[in-house]
Amino acid sequence: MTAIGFSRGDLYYLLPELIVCTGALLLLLADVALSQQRQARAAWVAILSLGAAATLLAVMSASETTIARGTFAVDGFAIFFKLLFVMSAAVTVLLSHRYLTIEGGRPGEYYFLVLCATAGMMIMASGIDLIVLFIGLETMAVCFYILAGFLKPNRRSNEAAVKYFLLGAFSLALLLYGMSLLYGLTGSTALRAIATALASGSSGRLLAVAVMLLVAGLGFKIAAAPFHMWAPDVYEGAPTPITAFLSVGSKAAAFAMLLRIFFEGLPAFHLDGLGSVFGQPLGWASFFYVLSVLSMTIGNLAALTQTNVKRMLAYSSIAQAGYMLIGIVAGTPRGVSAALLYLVVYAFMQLGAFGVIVLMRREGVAGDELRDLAGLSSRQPAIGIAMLLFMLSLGGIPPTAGFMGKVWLFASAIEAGYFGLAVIAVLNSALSLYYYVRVVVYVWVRREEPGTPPIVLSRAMIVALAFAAAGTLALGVYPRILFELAQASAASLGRAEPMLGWLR
Amino acid sequence: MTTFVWLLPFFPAAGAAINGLFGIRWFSRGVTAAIACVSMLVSLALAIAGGVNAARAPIAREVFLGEWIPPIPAVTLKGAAAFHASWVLLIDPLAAVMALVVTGIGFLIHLYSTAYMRSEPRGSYARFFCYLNLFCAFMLLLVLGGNFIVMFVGWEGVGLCSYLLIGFWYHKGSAANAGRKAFIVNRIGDWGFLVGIMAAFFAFGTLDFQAVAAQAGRWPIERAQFGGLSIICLLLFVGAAGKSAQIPLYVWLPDAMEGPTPVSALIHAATMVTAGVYIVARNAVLFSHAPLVLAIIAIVGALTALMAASIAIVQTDIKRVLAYSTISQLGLMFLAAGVGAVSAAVFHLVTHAFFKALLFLGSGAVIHAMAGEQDLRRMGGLKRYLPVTFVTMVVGALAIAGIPPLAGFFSKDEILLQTFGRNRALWVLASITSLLTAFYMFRLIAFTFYGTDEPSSPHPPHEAPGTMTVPLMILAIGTIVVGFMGIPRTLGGANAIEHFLAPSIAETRAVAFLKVAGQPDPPGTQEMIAQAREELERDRAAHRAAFPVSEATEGRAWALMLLSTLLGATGMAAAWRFYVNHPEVPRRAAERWSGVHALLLNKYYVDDLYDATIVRGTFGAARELWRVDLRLIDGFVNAWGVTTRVLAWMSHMIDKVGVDGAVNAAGWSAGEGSFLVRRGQTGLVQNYALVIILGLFGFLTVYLLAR
Amino acid sequence: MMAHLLTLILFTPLAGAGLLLCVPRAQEQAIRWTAAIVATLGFLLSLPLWFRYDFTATGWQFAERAEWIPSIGAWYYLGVDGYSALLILLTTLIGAIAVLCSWAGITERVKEYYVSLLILQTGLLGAFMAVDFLLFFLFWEVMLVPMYFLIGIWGGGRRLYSAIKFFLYTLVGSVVMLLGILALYFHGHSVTGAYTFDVTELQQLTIPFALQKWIFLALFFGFAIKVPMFPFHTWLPDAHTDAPTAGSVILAAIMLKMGTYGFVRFSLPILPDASRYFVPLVAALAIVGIVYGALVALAQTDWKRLVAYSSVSHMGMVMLGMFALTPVGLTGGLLQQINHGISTGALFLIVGIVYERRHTREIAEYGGLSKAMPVFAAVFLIMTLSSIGLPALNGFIGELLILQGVYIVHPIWAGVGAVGIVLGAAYMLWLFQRTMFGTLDRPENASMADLGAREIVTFAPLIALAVWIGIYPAPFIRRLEGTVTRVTARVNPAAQPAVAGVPAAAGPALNDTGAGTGFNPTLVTCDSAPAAGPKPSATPSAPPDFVTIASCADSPSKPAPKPAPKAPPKKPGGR
Amino acid sequence: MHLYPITAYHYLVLAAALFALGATGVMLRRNIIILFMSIELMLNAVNLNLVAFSRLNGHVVGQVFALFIVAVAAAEAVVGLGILLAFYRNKETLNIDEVNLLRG
Repeated sequence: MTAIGFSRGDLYYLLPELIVCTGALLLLLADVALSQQRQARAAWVAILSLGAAATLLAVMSASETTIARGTFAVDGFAIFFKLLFVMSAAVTVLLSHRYLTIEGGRPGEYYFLVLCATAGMMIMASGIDLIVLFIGLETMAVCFYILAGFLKPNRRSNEAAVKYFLLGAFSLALLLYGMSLLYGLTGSTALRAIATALASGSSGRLLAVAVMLLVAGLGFKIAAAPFHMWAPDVYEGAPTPITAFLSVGSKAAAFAMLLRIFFEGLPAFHLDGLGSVFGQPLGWASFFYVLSVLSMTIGNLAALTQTNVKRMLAYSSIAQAGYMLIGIVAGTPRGVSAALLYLVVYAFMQLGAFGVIVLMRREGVAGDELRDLAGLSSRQPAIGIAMLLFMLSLGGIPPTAGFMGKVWLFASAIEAGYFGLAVIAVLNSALSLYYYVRVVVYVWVRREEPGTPPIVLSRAMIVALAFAAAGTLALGVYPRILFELAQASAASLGRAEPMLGWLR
Repeated sequence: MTTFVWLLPFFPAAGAAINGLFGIRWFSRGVTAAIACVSMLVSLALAIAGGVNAARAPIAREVFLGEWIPPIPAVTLKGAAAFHASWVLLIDPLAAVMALVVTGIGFLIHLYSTAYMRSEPRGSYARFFCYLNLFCAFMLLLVLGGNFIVMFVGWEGVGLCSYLLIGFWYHKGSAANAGRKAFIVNRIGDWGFLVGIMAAFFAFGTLDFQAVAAQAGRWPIERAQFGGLSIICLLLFVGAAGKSAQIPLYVWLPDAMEGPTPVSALIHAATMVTAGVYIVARNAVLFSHAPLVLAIIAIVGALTALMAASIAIVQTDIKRVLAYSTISQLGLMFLAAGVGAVSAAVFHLVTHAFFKALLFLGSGAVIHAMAGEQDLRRMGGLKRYLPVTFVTMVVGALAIAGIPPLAGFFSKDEILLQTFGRNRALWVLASITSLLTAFYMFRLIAFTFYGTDEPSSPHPPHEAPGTMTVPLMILAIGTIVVGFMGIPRTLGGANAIEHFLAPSIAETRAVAFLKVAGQPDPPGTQEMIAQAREELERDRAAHRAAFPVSEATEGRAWALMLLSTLLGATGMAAAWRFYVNHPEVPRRAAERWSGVHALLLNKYYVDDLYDATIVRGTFGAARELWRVDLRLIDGFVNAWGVTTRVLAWMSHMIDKVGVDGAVNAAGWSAGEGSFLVRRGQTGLVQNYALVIILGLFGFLTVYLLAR
Repeated sequence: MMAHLLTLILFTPLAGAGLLLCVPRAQEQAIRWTAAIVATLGFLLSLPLWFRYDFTATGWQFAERAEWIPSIGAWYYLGVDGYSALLILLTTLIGAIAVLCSWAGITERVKEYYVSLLILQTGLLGAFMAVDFLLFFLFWEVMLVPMYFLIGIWGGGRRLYSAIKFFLYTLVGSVVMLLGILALYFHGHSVTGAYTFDVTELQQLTIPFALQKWIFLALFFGFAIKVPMFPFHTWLPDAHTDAPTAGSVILAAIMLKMGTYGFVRFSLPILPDASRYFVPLVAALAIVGIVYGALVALAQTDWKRLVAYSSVSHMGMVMLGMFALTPVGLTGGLLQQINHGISTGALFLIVGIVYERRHTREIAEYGGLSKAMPVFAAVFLIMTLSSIGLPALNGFIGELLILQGVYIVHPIWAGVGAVGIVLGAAYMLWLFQRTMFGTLDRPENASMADLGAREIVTFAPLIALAVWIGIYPAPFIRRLEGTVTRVTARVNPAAQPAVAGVPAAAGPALNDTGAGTGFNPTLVTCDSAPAAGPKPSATPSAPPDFVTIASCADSPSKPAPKPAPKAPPKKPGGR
Repeated sequence: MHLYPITAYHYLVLAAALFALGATGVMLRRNIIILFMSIELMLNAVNLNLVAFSRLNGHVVGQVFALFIVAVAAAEAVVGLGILLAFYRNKETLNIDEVNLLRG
């Protein structure tokens, strides 16, 4: 226990991360070693290493332990998220394949960055120490800065990178300032120690300030209003597969971190303890309440009149973050499990939707304007159906996964007594259908403009979209497994103990 | 026989079905006519059998045909009850009389129509007989229905057939309009009728006529207050007034003359329009317990009678004269019912059916002869061309004028006699009516058959074929003899009809016993019938005690009879003088009293003004609600008294602007919100950072300042 | 097969949709036939719901139950009672008719069209079958999308506007309803300790009045928009008008019933106190809707829009009957839903027929059609009469029962509601006159073909049903009895007199003395009120042919005790 | 005149001031490089905070945290400058207001 260094157990439980990192390094090598023609194989490396990591994660899915001297938890919660990240990364890789050929990026570099970002996310999901969380966050963020600007000659991509980088760094500073205050108040960076310290002592204003800074920093990463402003611009400018990954992976990772910090580190201040406002006790849930309402409303409102699908989806993802925050606000086991569940659902539908946008990218067609989608259903009926499913799911119409996710989020709000929040959420949800349905109208009702180049499917693309569509539909029709998984994972939050037995 | 009473409406219905489904396409005129007439003839035979049967035993027989609406539990004033309705026919003296009238006159008119409608295209011909047969079926259902609901089927069914037949020449806009007007005005009445039925169920827990009568008989007579029974009766009377064209719902009947003349004869003179009288008679017990409503009925009847008769004086369309005459005579029937002389009302109903059908069919023959001309002023001197028609129509006119010993005399006299005993003012009104009746009737005869002017017809008029004249003759004979069944005691008669109808009209208590069809009467049936007879006699005595009027002194009866005959003769003489001897007199009179003349000619302007009033009436109940509605939607109070069309149109606009507007406004505000949010997204990094900081400061400010 | 009958019925259309996806796009005729066969099969499969219906059962029939999301207490739980069985039968029938009536009218994107139609069918059926509230809600929302497509792709006029209006309007209602469902769910847990969406169990709950009110309002919002009740009706005219014929037919005949179904299945039995509390509100809205819809219909110049507004009026009548909360009114309300499905569905088919031939819905464009199309005119006349409630046709039975049921509670409401019948006659007959009567002065009208065989086939079952229900509604009413009894027992027990011999669902063996075979003279005194007339037998199949002779008795010498002077009819202590 | 000892409190105030200065810089400066340096200033404020707290708490965790932040900030700077370079190549300006292609 007191020994410095690694134990066998540390290594074993870090294996998924290590495999992903190894894959990343291999890709760097491949970038140098492979000839230009065979660069496509890089994707296989990425897929294989992600697959291996996923297998390992599945194997250790029953674990509930902490390693690395209590800074790194391997519990249901972490594995749930890691599987989500790995899956998103794999889909991203599949989506990127042809996109890169069209845009002319270097696959090795690209996949390296994707895998590194994945590794960062995985660390974020496991970290139960502020430092570890910070490292994971930065690993991910730095990779995304580069990925956002990966299309170097493209001005939009460039600009997206600059914005993301500057604002990301800025928000990081806020987050770190909050962390430093938290550390100062409790004398520890370990979340549970923080919880213990705060449980005994009083809190005061400084803690409130720290919480606010944390909320702001994390709110930035999950793109919650009013800290969302970067998202539309960056999502629009970044390469589309990266946008998909950013909106799914990065958001989920930030949610994992948020859940870790607030539910493991500050559980006592959920509803009160941070003072009072207008005579009402103030806890961090209040901040997320505001964030949730603002995100839903602003995201949906702004998305209403967009004509660029990528940008529309960006705003939609802001709104979606608002929905997920409902689970955080509720703070009940049901709320947390609902948020987890919704993250998975969201991953499927959002990746799928962006996948279709990626598909529309052809020589000479940017593919991200609404009118580019016109007539899609008559050209590629299957893709049309898939897009229909994704849009319906995003809007929360059964029998898609989005419906189940939303029902559960609203349920958690009602259970916790947040009727007002629930009403705002359902009204927003109805409002959002307006623009989702507009996409459907373009796909299904509008005729294509003559003379547009044909839509060509690649095998990787088919796999990715089929996976996303199948997930969206299956989880909507028979979500039982996901429900149970999410409930178990939510329950495991904060339960992991230092391991015993041979792996020590 | 009673078991097969359902065959009565069945045959005409089957005839209608056959003609409707196959006749329009495939049958020749002969086949169509044969099917229609034979079905009516069979029904007539059955009705005669039924009548004989009813005469033999003065009891009501209910025939259960099948289940309809199964019982559904309900809480009524009677406590726990069940709402249910079966297909039940009721055959009793009243129903038998009505069925005889319907089938008898119906058959004759069918026969008449075979010739009258011959100029129609083949498909149209079959359609006509289909409708006509269907009408008879529904009419029979109406008069035979054993409960309110079955009766209502017939009630609405005849309305439908009336709609279809008035609008038979649907390509004529006026005909289609008249049909619709008739249906909708009737519907207004039906509104009252339907609510009345519901009220009756609520009060009695049953809708069976017998049971309702039994229950109503046990309620106190509402002499002083306008209680539950009165409300029910008033509502039922609203329906009756609609169907029987009484004030204020009479306006549809003159317009209904747009239909073919046999239709006017059958539906708008002899049968359907008398349904209102029938329903009062059918529920005589109920109505007798609501004397206030009876008073209303009497007043309405008398006023209607007088008003319609006065309008008829100046009408120039032969059928419209007869239509107003019908309204007037129906008014007399209601007057009779209102003063408690229900059997007199039914008696007059029967006699009127004969002579009015005769008059209408005669006018049809005239129109036929004049090649469609209906204006009295363009007729004249037809006596020599149409001898049969002339004679039969004069018989009818004498009957309606109340000249003894024709049918109208007996029935009208009975009404006047009974009214005299109840209320002198009403009697005066009725007497004036009968004077006017004789006047306008012989004015009609004079215009049509006398005069020196050659008829302005392209071809010389000719007598109608035998299929048309034979019914005329039969009806004329009927008009002469049918009154004999109601010869009053004063004249040494037995007033047979009153006795015959008594079981249907007197207060009764129901004793039901069941009998499986085809099996012999159970032991005790004869005794029960005998007992029933005995009780009837007792009831009758009680009835006489309740209405001592009917026991007027002989002298008074004689005097009244004489007076009424005199009035009829006076009217005839006046008409003769004005229109045959001194044709210029009416014109001078019209100039002298131009105001009155114009008033009458324009039917008291009621039709013109009433069009709006009817519309207002239609929506009267809705208007208040609708005003509230306007307030609710956009706080806008609309002006009072705008016509319906404008109201409806505005309602439509409010739908578009108000209710929809709220929805669209929500959409608009969302769009504007979107615009605002997008304006905020400036694309400038520093603005974004600023928003982040502001958000943070927002939290801080609220936290620090607002605790 | 019987054990999984409902599943079979439910997924037949969906499987058909899957099958259609495999048919090549160009084979339009094959697609039509496949759809027609699937739809007909669906109807045939649902027939056992009629023939095997168990009148004595008190619970769900043909029930199926399987795990769905056990961790939250959501089950794949299907079951029907008489009411939903009738609606399912109507759905499958209308579904088949919808396929048939699109045969010639739909020439573009045929495959997608029939796939949408069949998926819609599954959604509708599922909602009527689901016993699990969450499952119900799932199907409830599933319907929106194919309907949206039907209007948006194959509609006319401002079809996209109408489609999105329909979609968002109903969606807003249903999401609010979802909140109500969830509140109910959690309350159920707090009472029983178990999470369940099972309607049967939710119906057992006692819920505090304050909470009931809120949940009722939430559910009301969802259901009332679907019905649609005034003032939530504005989506309906647009959607109806711009939808293709089949879309309008399904919308009117079935989808509107979804709202009323929701009230009967959920609001009334689960929230009895709140339901009673809100009766005046609902009744007021319903009555306003009756009159308002009729008035607006009177002002229409568009044939289809007129029929659409008539739906508003008729559905107001249905709501009024249901919220009388008396067995009679409720029976009428439920039956009238079927009737409205038949008559309004047929009226939309009728508009579709002329629209297909002339491509206009302006009433002024027509006139004198009965000369050119006599069979069509006859069909139109019958359905018009059915719609305006002419006795011996279906509409009358429903309206009579509704108004009678309402009258018992509140005579004035019944009186005002009955105005709708008058107005109904006004606008429908005027429509009939404007289109069918008059002179046939337009050559393009004169050349319009009369109904073809396929079209007659689409109308035939509807006409047959209209007449059947009109003259012998007993089989329908008996099937509704169980539902009515259960609902009234829960929501308004006072309105359900304890008449001996009216078991929950065992047929109306009301006072069946003397109804047996053989000679059985029975004296019925006047005091045994309910049946002075003939008494139907307990078995509907064999009405005995007997004769009742009624006559006078009870000599006047012994006057019966007079009841106290009667006050004007007042509502009994039912509410 | 009394000399007050420098306490952890002073460090915190100083750090807060630095942080505020940095944030102000981010919002006011036009040159992206300067803007980025303002962010570094904020990070350093955090570091100051951490070190002060570390000292106050009597263990080194804070300092370790600070070291990590320094290291990561360096990495971030590398990436960031690379991005800026690419941007400069495209746009030939480092004025932050020129970063306005994406908006609305």
